[in-house]
Amino acid sequence: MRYLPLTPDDRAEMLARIGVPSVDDLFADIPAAQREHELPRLPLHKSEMEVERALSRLAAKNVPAGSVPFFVGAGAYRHHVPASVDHLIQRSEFLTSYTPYQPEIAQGTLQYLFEFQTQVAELTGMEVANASMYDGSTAAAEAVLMAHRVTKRRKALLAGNLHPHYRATIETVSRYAADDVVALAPVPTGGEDIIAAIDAGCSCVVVQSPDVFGNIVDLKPIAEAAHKAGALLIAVFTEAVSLGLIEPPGAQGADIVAGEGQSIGNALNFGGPYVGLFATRQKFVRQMPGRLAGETVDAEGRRGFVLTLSTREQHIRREKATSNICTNSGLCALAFTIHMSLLGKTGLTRLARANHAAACDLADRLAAVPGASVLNDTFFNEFTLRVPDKATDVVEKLAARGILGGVPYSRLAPKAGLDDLILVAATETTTQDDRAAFAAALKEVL
Amino acid sequence: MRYLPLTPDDRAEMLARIGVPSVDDLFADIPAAQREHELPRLPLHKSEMEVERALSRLAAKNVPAGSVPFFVGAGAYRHHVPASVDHLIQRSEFLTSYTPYQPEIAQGTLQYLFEFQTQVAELTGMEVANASMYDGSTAAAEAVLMAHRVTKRRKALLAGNLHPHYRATIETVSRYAADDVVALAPVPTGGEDIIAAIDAGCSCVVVQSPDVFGNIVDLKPIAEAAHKAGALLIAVFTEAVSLGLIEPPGAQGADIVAGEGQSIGNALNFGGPYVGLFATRQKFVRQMPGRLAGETVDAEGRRGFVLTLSTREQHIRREKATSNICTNSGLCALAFTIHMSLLGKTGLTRLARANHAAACDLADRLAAVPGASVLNDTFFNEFTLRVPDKATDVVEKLAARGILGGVPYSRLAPKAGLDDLILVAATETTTQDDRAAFAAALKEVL
Amino acid sequence: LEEGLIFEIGRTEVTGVDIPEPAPFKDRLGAHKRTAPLELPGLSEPEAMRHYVRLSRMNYGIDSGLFPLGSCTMKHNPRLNEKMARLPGFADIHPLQPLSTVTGALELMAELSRYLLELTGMKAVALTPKAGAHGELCGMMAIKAAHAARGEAQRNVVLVPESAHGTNPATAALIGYEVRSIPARADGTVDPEAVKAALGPEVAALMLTNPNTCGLFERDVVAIAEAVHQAGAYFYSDGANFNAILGKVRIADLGVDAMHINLHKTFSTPHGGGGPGAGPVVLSEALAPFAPVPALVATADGLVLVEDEGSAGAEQALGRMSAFHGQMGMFVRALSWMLSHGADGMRQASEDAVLSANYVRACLMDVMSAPFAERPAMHEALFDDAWLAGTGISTLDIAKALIDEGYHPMTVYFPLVVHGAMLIEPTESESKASLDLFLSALRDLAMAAKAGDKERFLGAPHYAPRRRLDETRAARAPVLRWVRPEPLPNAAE
Amino acid sequence: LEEGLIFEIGRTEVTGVDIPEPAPFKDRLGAHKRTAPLELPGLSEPEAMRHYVRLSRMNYGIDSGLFPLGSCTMKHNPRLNEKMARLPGFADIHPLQPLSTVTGALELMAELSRYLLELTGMKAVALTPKAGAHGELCGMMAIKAAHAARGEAQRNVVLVPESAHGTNPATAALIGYEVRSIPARADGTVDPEAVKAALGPEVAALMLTNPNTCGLFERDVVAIAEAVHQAGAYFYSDGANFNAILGKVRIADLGVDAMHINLHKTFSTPHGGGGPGAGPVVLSEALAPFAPVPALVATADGLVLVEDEGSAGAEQALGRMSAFHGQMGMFVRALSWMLSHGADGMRQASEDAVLSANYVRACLMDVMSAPFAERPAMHEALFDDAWLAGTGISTLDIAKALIDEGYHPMTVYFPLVVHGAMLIEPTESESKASLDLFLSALRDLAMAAKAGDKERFLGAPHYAPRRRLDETRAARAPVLRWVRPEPLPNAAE
Repeated sequence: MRYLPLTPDDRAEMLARIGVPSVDDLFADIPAAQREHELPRLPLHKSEMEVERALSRLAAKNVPAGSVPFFVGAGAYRHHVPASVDHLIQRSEFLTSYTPYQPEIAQGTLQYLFEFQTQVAELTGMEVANASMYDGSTAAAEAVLMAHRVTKRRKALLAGNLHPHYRATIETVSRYAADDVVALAPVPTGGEDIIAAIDAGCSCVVVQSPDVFGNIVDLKPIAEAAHKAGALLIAVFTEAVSLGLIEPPGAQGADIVAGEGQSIGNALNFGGPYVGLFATRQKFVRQMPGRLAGETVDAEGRRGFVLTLSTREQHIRREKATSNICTNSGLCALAFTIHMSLLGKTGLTRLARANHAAACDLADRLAAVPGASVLNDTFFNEFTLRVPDKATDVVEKLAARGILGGVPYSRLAPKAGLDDLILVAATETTTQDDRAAFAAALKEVL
Repeated sequence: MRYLPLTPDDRAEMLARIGVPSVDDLFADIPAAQREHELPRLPLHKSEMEVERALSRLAAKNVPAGSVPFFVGAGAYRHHVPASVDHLIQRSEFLTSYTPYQPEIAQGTLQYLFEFQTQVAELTGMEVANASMYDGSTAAAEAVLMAHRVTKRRKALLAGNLHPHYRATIETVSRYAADDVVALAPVPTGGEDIIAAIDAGCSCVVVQSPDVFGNIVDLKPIAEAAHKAGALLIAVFTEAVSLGLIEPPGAQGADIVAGEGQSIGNALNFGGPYVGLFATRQKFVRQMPGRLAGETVDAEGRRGFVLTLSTREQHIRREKATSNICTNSGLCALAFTIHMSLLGKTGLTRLARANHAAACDLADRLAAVPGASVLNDTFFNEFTLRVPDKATDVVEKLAARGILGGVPYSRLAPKAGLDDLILVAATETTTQDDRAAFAAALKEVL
Repeated sequence: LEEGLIFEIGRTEVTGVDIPEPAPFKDRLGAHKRTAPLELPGLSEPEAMRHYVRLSRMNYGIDSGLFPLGSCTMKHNPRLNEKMARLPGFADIHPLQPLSTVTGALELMAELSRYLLELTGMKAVALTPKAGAHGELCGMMAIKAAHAARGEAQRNVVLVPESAHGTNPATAALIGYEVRSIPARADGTVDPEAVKAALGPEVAALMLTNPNTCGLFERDVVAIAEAVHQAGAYFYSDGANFNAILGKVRIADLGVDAMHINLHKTFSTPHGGGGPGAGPVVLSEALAPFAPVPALVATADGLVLVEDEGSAGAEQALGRMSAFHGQMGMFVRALSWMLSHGADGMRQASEDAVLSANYVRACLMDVMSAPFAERPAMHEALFDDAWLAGTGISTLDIAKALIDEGYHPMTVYFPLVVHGAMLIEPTESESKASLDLFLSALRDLAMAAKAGDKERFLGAPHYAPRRRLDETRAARAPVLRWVRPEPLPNAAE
Repeated sequence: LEEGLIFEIGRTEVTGVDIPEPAPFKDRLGAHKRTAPLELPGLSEPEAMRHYVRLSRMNYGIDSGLFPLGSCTMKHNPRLNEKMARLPGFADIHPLQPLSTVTGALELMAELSRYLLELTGMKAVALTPKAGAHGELCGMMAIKAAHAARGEAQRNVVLVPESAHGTNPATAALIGYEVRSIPARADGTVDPEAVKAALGPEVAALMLTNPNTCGLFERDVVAIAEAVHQAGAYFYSDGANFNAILGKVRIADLGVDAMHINLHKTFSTPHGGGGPGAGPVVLSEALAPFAPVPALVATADGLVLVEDEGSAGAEQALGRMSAFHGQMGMFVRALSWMLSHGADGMRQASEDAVLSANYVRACLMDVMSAPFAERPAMHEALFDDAWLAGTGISTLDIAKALIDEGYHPMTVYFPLVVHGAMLIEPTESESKASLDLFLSALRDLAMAAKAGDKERFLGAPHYAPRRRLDETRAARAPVLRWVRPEPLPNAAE
């Protein structure tokens, strides 16, 4: 077997050194009645060529985004990732390293995490950020738990236009932790009145902007109202690129920002792995979940980086930890930080502009299709289309015409009674031809 | 422009330091009448995404070997290359390094070249090998020039079953160097009598085995006859994998071996880059063309490697060099040596066996098609099929049925009058289904 | 050459990405245009390439050398798996595109599930958890949901052995359980009697790592599981050490109700400097109905992805762990590893891992001290610091000195139950020659330590990109981000 | 840790490739089965990965740092190009599959040709030469063929300036030309009068590198070309230094008849430790008919690949340079680079390359000695060793000391026309900050050398994977391959 270096001779020598006659003796502590003496009922080992064939066959059954006009978003976005990003994250020293517990031989990882933290803080307009979370939704759930710790309250208020899967993720963990969640009803056209629902029991208000329907939300008044009630504002975003053009939550009074970083540097991957971004104020740093890279010096006084504040973490504090998190999204964070380093302010702004331009053009084209209407006053690269039929049917019909035309809101929230809405995204990867094809197909379908 | 780090400010500062007002002043030595003041009439710079789109569109117009039943060989062979090979050759320190002129910081390149040389020598059964040539055909041409230098004669005798493109490559350089070439006529069924043509004017006899028709040639008597006449035997091969199963030229008396190494570790690449293998006897080493890595020690006595015997080379000896070669195929040699290290004797033997088995099965299937016949008594993974129609038509008809069924010999040698022969190759990458599909399609076509 | 931070070498006006400027258009940003500063430096592509290549060269990975980090299962990461995960049919599909356009992805998830269930003998698998700790959370939620469904919501205690991974108590606490610790017996394993004594109507579950963190198989696991079940509790098994028993025992046969599987350990998806991982959870018949959404259900019409809690096929679902379907990228890599190894290769892998760990222990027993060595080790060899007594050299010093020998250190000070623990996990990926070189380096260090060569240890590492780093200083006044230095008042130039 | 040779760490019974055993079959090998030994060691995949990763870490590439190797144009190698070259539609097509199945490949070659012709103003391009020297050979053969076709086969002399690359005389000699050297004038360029004096009815061609190897543009090139043509000879231009003038002048306007283009220099296909390269040759109207086969010809039916000498479209072809169509992998990378840069980016690239070289020279003039500095440099800055006089330190020592500063040395002792030459080519890929760091390191060395700090130089490099290597020993008794050491007579164990 190509991955196993030991030969039969090696094994015999090693057994002799250990002093047991057979490898089975090493498994003697497994009760005999339960020990398996047969191989698992699975196929035997395969050559690389055979594995490649088998998996390629499965891959070929899927329709890759790049092969069709593609407008699916709702929390994950297709962007062009420079080839150098994927090349660099595959460097052996990045790919095959572990969590940097031995900082002297992990300065590469630690320095890029420090750079990543700074970028995320800068992008979100916050003071500090951690070294990444699993994804945006779990980051949001952790943000709620953190708000409970900070405020010593246990009720979260969720905006109705929060992505329904984020809402479900928060609700699930809250339910088992016996915390309260109040979730408002969605308002596709935006402008929901969340301030009215804030009360003195709230630990936090969770608001997404751009929201799941694409509307850009003014967070400032919400932050003020929350603060007045002694609650924190948790700002959520699912499209990191949007922050290149729109006012960041940090500048609007957010206390915690939890977002999805997949857009920068990471592929769609059918939903994972992604990278959760998490930022907050300096004063809350010891309540923050997740790993942190911090600056220090070595014995010779040279600048270096270490994992720090690990006394918050489970491997030290066990049941008193701020979170049970151990693994993060290191490699996805690396992809994010490389792509972001390539972009810089100039590139990110241009990228965001290209996205917004594509979405504006698409919105105009689709709004011109008889029967269809665009609900949004404001949006970044995604908006909501109202269709006269069931959204799921329209999307299926478009798919049959080779257009992946967006996400029916009802797929995310089947019980919301909003069956005629499609969330439609356009990024820099959509061409004018793609957009024209979408409009033409929509016309046929409606 | 993403690849150009200088900013307008940088440029201004640098010009100031140099002391000229504009960059055009630096080009003052180009005669004004000839200097271009306009941009070339070519499109302006493009984003990575646009370039990727443009080139992908071209790539999509080709039919990749892996997408169809594929039996094309005749000097280049499709084998499975382990993913680790391509990963490793893309390591920055390999990919972006130069010829190892500074050995202290190029031990990686030098050590793998030393390993490569040893592997090639071992594979071919020769004493020494160089650090690679451009490809098999240019290696063969260099072998002829070297034989002239060694024997001080200037006539090469080429077997009729030498690959016609190799023959043309040798003839071309010989013609301009005013050397003689005698090339015999092809004998598709093998068994040509080259010994009769050897005379005392010959510097070398060039014989390919397996030959272009796939026949395995007994080199021993040819070597003896050549040596008796004071000539060298140059053994050529185009399929390195064959040497895992068949007697190597070194064991049969060859003086120089020149072969194509593409089969191991390298993709088809529409003909290049490939890697020429070149091996000879120890006593001829100072007449050998190309780079050589040699073992030595450093100032602390540690083993190390350097480029050596460079006094043969053009950058030292100029017009008295043994060859004008400067660039080699370093990265392709690296791919070869990594793949060969993974294979080892055990893997290479198994790989060769899998190839031979596939070809035997295919030959039996095709020979059973009415009208078709296999000419070979012996072969490795390629053989010659005689068809009742023009081979070019048959191959085109097969292609129209989605089968890439081999190479018409007449495409290689249009004037040979052998229009009904197809060279057919099968490797470990052809499946039983592929082979059955070929036989079925051939039956339809004939 | 020291490598600066991107904030020091990059400039906001530079970019390494060309993006065509769109035609003029009317924006729809309303009053929300960014006015906040955006101090993100850019690097041209050549600068970026060099920066990250240089950073990488300050790192150590499996490809650099032996990585004997106990409990972390740092095994070879085949590049085939990386290639497969990057096929556009896997990497370039969206979690929310129509299911009719992702049937291959669903099949892959089903195939991965089939392998995991066959290898564990369990009834169901939840693929969505994004890491081991997330899997634990999922499993423990399923247990809580099951108790609630049985009307036993009062069960609020979880038993956790002293030697457990920190994630176990942290997870239990996160969802409101009280954690009660179970001491180990002298031989390093859990005493079934101690478990029995701790069980009661308030106990919801036992969380047990098996093989445990001392590298031993819990030989009384069957009796323990029976006791747990008899008390009406569930048996959660921490699967971090699954690599030792892959193909050697089906955990269902041991009475396990839930176990997470770290695809990035046992099934070799790369650790990537701290993730991403994937932590699918296998569930027993009792817990299967409580698996979270989205869940893959085989129906007469083929595979269906049930995305919504409460809908058919997910009536009792515990809820949703995250936004989408889990770590698809890791699923592809793990399945690629499984197909490559096959039934024979997987079993051989665990045998080789265990053989190598025992070999390590056997070769070091005479110079170091190994607790619990009367029993065979599983996939890791545990040492304590008794052998260092009186030398003035600590476990940490040994670890740092190993860096100077060209190796990544073993896990140190874990498990907590052993003083100055050193936990060595060689995995199945090392050749005997590689193990022997490592062993000789470690033996050499052990001799030197005993001989009192303190400078070699206390000052180590000497030959790493950095000398020992001041962690206390980092924690005292945390500097967690770069801040532009104030310009010097007199900086006229 | 020292890294052994594969012959020391591998074993013939080990393999890192799984290959299914075929069903039993009757072989067709006749009497030719291999009986010779085959001592090829195998490595399991984890061993191989580690071996080559470790070897790579003993190397220096552009991605590691500045690579100022004069005459070699070590510029950034974009990874996009690597990705494009690996598209199955380019990497997985066979040179001999039916032309109807490779129309995209032919289009790509046509597009590359179009770019090369537009940038040079020439009439035709032969894509097949596999490297610069191979391109020279092709161009000189075309010249020989043209003379022969004109009935002037007696022309058997080629003029080559002293400062030429070694490949020039070697190439000319290879096809039977006598090489006659032209001395340079005091300012480092070729004197048209010297050329005129050397011309005659026996002269076939002048081979001139322009910009020349002293880093200067041959400002009298037009006069030289006219003289060459007037004498009935052809003007071959060595294109190794094309990077300096890309988009700044069309070489056809200078009177060039043939020039090879190193795609791996100007167009950034990676050097890969010595290759592969690619050396297409552009030809003037006079030489165009003599281009070798295979040749791409545009016809009314589209692109046709003429594969055979003497057939329509290749009646006067000079022959065939190699088995197939050239370095397709390099064509893709080069075109990708060209499309990325565009007309504006290519011109900017050459301007930046020249600007950077002049900046380097300007910043070092005061501490080192630069010959010919009265003229602007092109893309490289030349220094000699006059400034080292009396220090006991040589050009080589400076180079080796630069290694200790973390840099790859410049080209040394070339061109031969300058004593102790140091040739620095920064290319357009370096930021100003990177250049400044390099310049400060070099200035620092220059000061130290003048201050007489000999140990720093004579023993250098101190911090490389190896100290200075004994090249004499290597050449005296060459060890070119590994040989299994004889077992020691008393090696009972």
